Amino acid sequence: MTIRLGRREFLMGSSALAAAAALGVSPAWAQNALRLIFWGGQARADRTYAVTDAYAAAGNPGVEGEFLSWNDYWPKLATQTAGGTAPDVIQMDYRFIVEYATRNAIAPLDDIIGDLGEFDADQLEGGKVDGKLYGISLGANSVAMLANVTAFEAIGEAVPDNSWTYADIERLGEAFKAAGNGMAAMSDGSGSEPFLDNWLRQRGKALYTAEGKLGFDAADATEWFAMWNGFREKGYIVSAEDNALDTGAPETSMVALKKAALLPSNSNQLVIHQSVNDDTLTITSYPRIEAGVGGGHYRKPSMFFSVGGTAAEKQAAADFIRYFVTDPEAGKILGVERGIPCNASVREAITPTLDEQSQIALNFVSNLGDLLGPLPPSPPAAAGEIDTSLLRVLSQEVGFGGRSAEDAGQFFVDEATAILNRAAS
Amino acid sequence: MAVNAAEAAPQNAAFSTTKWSRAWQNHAPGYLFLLPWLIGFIGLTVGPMITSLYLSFTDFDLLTPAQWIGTANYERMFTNDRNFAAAMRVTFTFVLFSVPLKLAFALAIAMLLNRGMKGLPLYRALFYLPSLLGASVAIAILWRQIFAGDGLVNQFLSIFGIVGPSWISNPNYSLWTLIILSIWQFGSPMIIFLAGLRQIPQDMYEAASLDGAGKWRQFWKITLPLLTPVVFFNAIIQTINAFQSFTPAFIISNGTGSPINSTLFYALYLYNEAFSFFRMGYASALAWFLLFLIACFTAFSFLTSKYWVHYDD
Amino acid sequence: MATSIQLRQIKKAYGDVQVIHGVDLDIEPGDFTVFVGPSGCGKSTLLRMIAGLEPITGGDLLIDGQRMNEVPAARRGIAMVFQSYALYPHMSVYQNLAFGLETAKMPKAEIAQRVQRAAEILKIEPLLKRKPKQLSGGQRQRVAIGRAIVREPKIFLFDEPLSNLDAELRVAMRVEIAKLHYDLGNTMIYVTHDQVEAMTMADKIVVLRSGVIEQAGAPLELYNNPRNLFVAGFIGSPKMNFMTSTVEAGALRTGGVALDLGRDVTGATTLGIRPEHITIVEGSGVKFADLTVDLVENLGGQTVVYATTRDGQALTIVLEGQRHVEIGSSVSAYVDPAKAHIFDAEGNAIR
Amino acid sequence: MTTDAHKLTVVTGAENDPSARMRKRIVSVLAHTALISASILMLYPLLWLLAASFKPDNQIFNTGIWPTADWDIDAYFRGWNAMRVSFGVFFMNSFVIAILSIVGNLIACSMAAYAFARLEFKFKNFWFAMMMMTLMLPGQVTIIPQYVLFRDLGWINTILPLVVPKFLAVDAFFIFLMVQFFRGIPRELDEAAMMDGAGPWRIYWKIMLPLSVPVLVTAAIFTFIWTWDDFFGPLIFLNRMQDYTVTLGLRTFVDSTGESDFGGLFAMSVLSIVPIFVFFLIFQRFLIEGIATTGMKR
Repeated sequence: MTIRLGRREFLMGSSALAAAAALGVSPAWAQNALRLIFWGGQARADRTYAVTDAYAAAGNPGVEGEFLSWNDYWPKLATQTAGGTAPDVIQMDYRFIVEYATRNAIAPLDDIIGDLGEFDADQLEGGKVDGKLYGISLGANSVAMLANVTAFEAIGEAVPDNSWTYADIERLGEAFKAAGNGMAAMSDGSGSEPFLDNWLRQRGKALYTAEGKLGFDAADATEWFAMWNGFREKGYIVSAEDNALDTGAPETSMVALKKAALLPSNSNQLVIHQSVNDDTLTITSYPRIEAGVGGGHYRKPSMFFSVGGTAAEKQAAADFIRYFVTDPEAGKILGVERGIPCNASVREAITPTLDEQSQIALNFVSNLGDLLGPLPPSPPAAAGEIDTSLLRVLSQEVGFGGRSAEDAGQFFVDEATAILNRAAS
Repeated sequence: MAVNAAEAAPQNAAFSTTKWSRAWQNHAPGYLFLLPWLIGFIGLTVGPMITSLYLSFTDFDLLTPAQWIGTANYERMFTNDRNFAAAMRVTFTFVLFSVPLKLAFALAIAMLLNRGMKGLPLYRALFYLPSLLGASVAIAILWRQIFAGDGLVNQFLSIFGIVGPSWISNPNYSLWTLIILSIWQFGSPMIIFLAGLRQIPQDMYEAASLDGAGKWRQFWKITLPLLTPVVFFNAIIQTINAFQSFTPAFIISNGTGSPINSTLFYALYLYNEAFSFFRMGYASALAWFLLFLIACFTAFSFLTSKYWVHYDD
Repeated sequence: MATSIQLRQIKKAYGDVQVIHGVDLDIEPGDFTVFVGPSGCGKSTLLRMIAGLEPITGGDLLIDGQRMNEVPAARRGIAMVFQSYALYPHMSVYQNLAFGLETAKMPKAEIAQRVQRAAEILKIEPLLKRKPKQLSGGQRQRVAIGRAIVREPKIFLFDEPLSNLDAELRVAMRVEIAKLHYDLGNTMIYVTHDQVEAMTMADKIVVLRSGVIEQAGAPLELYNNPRNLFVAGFIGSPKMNFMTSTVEAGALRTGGVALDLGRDVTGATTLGIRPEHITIVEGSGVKFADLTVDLVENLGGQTVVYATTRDGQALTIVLEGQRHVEIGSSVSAYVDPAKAHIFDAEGNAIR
Repeated sequence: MTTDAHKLTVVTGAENDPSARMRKRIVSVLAHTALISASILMLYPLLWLLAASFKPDNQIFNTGIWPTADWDIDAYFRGWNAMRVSFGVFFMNSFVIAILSIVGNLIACSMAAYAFARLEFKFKNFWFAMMMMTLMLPGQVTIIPQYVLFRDLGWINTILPLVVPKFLAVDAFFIFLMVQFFRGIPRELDEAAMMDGAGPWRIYWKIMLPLSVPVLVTAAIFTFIWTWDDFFGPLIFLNRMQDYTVTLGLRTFVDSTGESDFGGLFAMSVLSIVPIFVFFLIFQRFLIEGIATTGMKR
């Protein structure tokens, strides 16, 4: 096992109790079982464990799974990686794959993954960093607008279809205002990174360039914030105060709290949101900037399985991943919980077995039509920081009136550039 | 009468007066009792502490070996980090208000509970309940139920025709909901105060009441002075805890410190730097600066303690 | 067999502050020695140094001729009774008494026997099962003494053991401790700020002030021949009267009256006379002052007269028996020259 | 002046004076009123949590405190078996860790505290300052080096990293707490024991500890609650579900990116509070009946 935090850095700490090591108990994973770690809830765990059981039952090595919530997952994975004890199979997020791959914390899979069958090319591409394959997509999804069907019916408006535009936000905004039931048309999307990305892509720009630079300028950002200011002032979207109640958990969303009828989200989130809402929900596309303008959406790998950079049995780990994404029986167990399966035969095998919400999600992702644009390059390593500590904070500052749209637009570009430069150096 | 040293020596062999053995006699028991702590300190604590000090001078992303970058982390902290400034502001406000209020509350309740009235164990348990709950997810949800726009507080205010804001999601008030949370969980200092009050001999009060001292005067002249070691302890501990406060903000804002960094506690910022943005080197620098701040405060408290803390010995 | 104690140039300093300044003292085997002095004089510190509770900064402490400076308290063969009694609050009286014996790993039967005997001596047998907080002050005092007795130490130390008792109990306990000393015959050292206790109990009184022995000796020796003003004033009750004096032509003048003591009075500045040595009947000594009576207390056995000399010095007189003295009346005071004390400007007695 | 005399005076004074008795009653009523209204505030969260654990998931956030529909204890069964590993195992694990931690903390911390409070030795102040310093460094930055250390010792995936440090008095809080209380015990008791021939060990064991019951119980209660509530240590050092503690189990109910079982979470939260609450109820009486130092004159 490599020690990433080397002894030199570690100085004296370990030597003092080195003698006690002899008494220590050897780690539990000394046996041959593969260690798998993933984030998620109970539903995901149930499905995942059912697959590992089936895998072991078929005469393969056992897989010992551990799952954590998103917030707990990353500190633990980082600690284990730093300690050189990372698990064999690691669930990886789009946001962090570059980070882990460039530091060899996960292993390239090109030579060991074997035949994945009819696997969506764009999904394979999404798992590549610097041309090498580091993650196998566990499902495709797309940004999607969550809509409360019951609320729309109540005010006599139709749920927008995939052709709707930003102009419709105003129309629907007025309609919901007129209804006066305390529900706005939409939640505040100004702090949503995918929403901004979608808007920029329709304008022929992007959040980030392939070189890892910012793909837009201060004027774009200013216009973005100003547009949302307009919506907010007219009451088409929820107030800044209400929007800040949303901490990202499905239960705290504006749709769950019945404060908005539309919520920018992801296709695979429909099932979750429905489970905490007694109204009927569906999904539709993000609005178009003009009728007929598309290209904002893309099919994004929802999450990956990667192999730990220090894993002893890399081949065995890759074998398990291949089974996980290509075996039809595994596919039936997993459903679309992690997104739409990327292997065509698995997709076919599971379609009849899906429930209504899953069907909606699958159909949405499969039928994006002209909304579908090219897959963007992997985001630079600092993308996560720009999202959480800059875009979200700025959108709130503008929302609460602490900053003008112009100010925020310029500040966003300046700070984001600085963060990108710092991360690159 | 001359002392015959030679005569005395044999019987005193066990207490031979060589310098070394005298030192052994005087210092050995202290060190023997301290031994477990010393082993733990040197074996488990010093190493990681020095490591983190070293890391504070490096660029360490957890995944690749640390790179020595000198004082760059510290320079950035003071010259080029608006989040650091925000975190300092939030944390100092929190410490300044939550600690005194929490202590006053804890002491007041402890005094009430120390009156020897009926149903005491029940009250004590009830008052401790919030602290038992800790900063769990359940608390985060509960706090939203209370302080959201249509929450309990505003329902109460609406009786008087007041339309309150959404306290927890308004950057002007969100920190205060966390201060209230901290005060509400006053169980630990309360218990310590209670234990301290138990150490005050009852006859002191009897003597004082014979001398005609009223309750208020008894409190200022007897209870408080005799309780100062405990007050001192609670003040130090609560301040250190408040400086390091992490979990409530982490849970309630889901780790973001929102809205607009208004609940970006120092420790939360540090945690995000370390584990969300993989800047363990910078996080270590933040940690050591925090240690420096707390150490200054604690040293100051200890230095002034001799003027207001009364020990029995 | 009783034990001797010698202090040789014993010093104590806390940092730069010296509180005991080189004390020399011999305590004979079986003596009851009382350290007396005003609070802060170092008497308790000295006792605690003998006990082994305070490290000795300098000098030698000898017990039975052996140097004990470095010997731990427990190995010096000493028992101590504390001012606060320091009874272990969580133990019963029996356990309090047995604690030291258990520490010495004595067999249980012997412990029981010794505790029983001590309890008999101190009449606390019915209390053995009680906790200290269930005892009265006097009972606690007995238990504290009992705890010292059971260990059968060579030396007993008492640190103001009676100061927490009321007056009546104090007298009773005083007698008991004296009797105890008589019965056991051990060397005992007793610290008090009460000179009556010192006078009544001591074989030898050691008067301390500011970490220095002012005088040591038998009670009557100190009473009769105080070495200086301090001792003279401290020993005896009511306090010795001091009058400023001058020497003119070899004779002492005080309060406007010249008197002849029949000895050399060169250098005397103060005349000291104990209240009980003054008479107001002519012919019972030499006259030394004319007084105006301010107040009279009739105690039955004695009559205490408070008076002022012509030059305004206050004087206390204790007269035997029941005497009638008119307030405001003028009287003359007489003293036996042998019982008059004179002191020089430094406060030292002139003999 | 004896204590008994004082008591006598005070009591007769109050009984002879009807207005004083009246006043006493009013004060008592006021105190109870204050306590009861404060308790309601304190009680609200538990009631809410309790009620929430009996509600169906989609009602938890939208309705008042009491379930509108039928009471539903399904969440308890669902939660108990949710993790493939029964919650009973988590409870067992938490108990083992908590009990061992209590034993370790009480022994090791009281020893260190006794040394700091009563014994003289060289560099005492230095070590005390070091001890205080360990309180001040945020744990997040030492967790990685600690992880490496425990990995080298082969302790990862065992409870040793969670328990052994307690036996080495790593929780400076408790040392500091005990130091403050030991200093409140009259020094003459030590000295009396010293004169009785007791060495430091016997004084510690026979005098200090029995007299410190209130603070020891306080430390035990805190240790129990804090180890029970701790999640960062178990999160980092334990990898297998069957080794998880209750807190870790609870945290896996809620994932911000996915479906959370709030019913199960609340049901298990309620259950998880029961042991600490019971522990507190049992041991809190020692806080009050602790011998303190009554019977001592000061």
